[in-house]
Amino acid sequence: MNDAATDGFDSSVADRLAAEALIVDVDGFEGPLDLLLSLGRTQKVDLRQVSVLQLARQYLAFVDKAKALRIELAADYLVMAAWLAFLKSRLLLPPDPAEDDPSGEDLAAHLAFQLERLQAMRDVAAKLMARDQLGRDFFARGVTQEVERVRKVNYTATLLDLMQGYARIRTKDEFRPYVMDRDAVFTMEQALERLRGLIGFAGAWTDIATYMPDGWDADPARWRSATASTFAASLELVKEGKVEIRQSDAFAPIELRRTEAQ
Amino acid sequence: MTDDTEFQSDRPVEQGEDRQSLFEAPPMVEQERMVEAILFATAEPVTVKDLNDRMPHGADAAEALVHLRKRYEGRGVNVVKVGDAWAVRTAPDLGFLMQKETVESRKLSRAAIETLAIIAYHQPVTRAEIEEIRGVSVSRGTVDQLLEMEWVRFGRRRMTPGRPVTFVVTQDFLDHFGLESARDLPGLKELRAAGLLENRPPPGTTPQVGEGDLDADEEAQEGQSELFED
Amino acid sequence: MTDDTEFQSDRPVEQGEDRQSLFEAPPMVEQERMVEAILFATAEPVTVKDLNDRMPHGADAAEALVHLRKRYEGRGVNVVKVGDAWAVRTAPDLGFLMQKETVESRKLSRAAIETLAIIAYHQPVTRAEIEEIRGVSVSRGTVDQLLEMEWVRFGRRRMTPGRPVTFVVTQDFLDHFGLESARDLPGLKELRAAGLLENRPPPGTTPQVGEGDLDADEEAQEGQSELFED
Repeated sequence: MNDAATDGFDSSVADRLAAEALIVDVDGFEGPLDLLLSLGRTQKVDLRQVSVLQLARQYLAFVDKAKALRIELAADYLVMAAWLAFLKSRLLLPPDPAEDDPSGEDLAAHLAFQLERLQAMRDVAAKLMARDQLGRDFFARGVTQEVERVRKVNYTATLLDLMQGYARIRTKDEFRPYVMDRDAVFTMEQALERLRGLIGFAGAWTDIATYMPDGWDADPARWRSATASTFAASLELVKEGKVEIRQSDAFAPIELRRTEAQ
Repeated sequence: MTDDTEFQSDRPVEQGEDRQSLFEAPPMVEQERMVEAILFATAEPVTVKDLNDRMPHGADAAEALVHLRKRYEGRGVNVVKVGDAWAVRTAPDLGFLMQKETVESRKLSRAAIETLAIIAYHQPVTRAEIEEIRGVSVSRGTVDQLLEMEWVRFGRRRMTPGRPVTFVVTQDFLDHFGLESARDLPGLKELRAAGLLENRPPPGTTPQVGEGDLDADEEAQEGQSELFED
Repeated sequence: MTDDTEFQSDRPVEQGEDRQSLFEAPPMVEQERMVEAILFATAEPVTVKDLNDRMPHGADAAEALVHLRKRYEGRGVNVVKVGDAWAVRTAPDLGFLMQKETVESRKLSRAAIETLAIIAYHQPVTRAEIEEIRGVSVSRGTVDQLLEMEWVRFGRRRMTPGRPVTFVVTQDFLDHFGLESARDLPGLKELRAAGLLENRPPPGTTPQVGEGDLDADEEAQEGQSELFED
């Protein structure tokens, strides 16, 4: 593709050069340096040996022609023209030993260097584009496999943690006989189980107290535990969307009913 | 084409030879390279017909595939048949390389450790029994976590009313803690000998209330707070 | 880890051995398979570091790559170096088989191609330097296009007045043109020998010559060395 591009460019430059006697196509050049390079190439010599003086004359003639044809020249073409006119005079006149400015030869050498460098860059650009290219001459893997990111939480515990944990529990037991003292606790799981069984019947608003387990009202501690767990369980059911809950006022009875299917 | 030349024997021999060499299939090793490149660069699996269509005239993709497949045997990628087409795929045993694991280490919560310890020391044990021993209700999440870590699994159901499930520790658990069996867990005596069973609780735990029943309330509170934690 | 065990010779031998075997790298032939699988799984070049990160502890991807590269020499796909990363690519001589896979690349303007070449050969290079070499101002769009294609990126700022940004070529650029490093750019040596990569300021420019020149020299050196780093 680039070969074609550069070739196309070359041929179009050749075309332009051929037609130049009549048409000054300034737009066809990428600036004064490009124009100078084209002019330099018509000298058909190595750019190192290019005659900058001749080049300056060619350029100035070109600019004069453009002016005669009333072609608007961009400012940088005119700047270059002025500089080349200056360079020309420097090259033609003997150097003034009193002056500290760079000699015409130095300036000319630098211009030649610039031209050679630009040409060199164009040559390597063509070489680069002529290389085998990915997706055109050689190819990458057609089907790729993404690396899957797996986030893993690794919980750690040492045997010491385990033993200390167990010791902690058993130490509590050291101080009292191993008894079932948990019978004063009505767990939320128990309350939830109980509520789930009964809630189907609660079509109308019913006081939460009616769901308390039987026989737990004798002991205040048990009653307290049962109240707390039943309340927590009913909240859980509200969260699940199974029941609605309301309380008209602080300390007023808490009522619930099952959510009607919609 | 080769058939043609055979039949038209009246043609000059040189021409026939010319045409033959013109259409001669590339050497098999070249064909193998071609199949290799096509399978590599194509997104979809490629059928033998497609391969032959894309390769120079006279090539035998099926044969090249046989060679290529053999060449990739035991390699990091293999030539595999997908339906009636062929593709290059990662060797199954190297799938783990396609995963990037980020591992986060977290300390197991106190509730989980205690629950785990109880299961280890008392297995098989029901949830109610765990709660009995810990003195607080065990949240669903705690047991789920231990199950998920595969340190605990369900044991046989207890033959008591309600047929509750029991929990036991797993081989993974034993491996993690470097135990031959749960029986190797140090007993109470050894815990005491190791200074782990002092009558003072380790720092940071609930202060011990001397007499039994008094701490029931506290326990209940602890249970509650745990109930609302997760 | 193994170092540890070597130094702490007072440890029981069995333990040291245990730990070593625990972290022993897989055999080189296995490592080669792993590198093969990883490189085949992705279209992007993978760095040696990434390879080592993904392979088991103790693996030496760099060595495995040497073997793998040799194994794929002359095959339909090759193991190629791209900057400091590695990739598998089809052999360039088989491009003709891949018409189907060919992606119509965006046509670059002449200005873009020249600008790209200047960046590649002169990197790190400022916009002003590109303009100085081309003799015209570089349009924003040209550089933007190259940045967008991810063939060039911003390099370090130049330590000269105004601290201008510099441009350098990317790994994608190397990958696209099949270059191991910027050192392998075609004709680079000749250009350097001819002095055409020097940053030669126009004679008699500017009163700030002294400092400016020194800086420029340093920069040029830095640029060169960067080109040679890889």
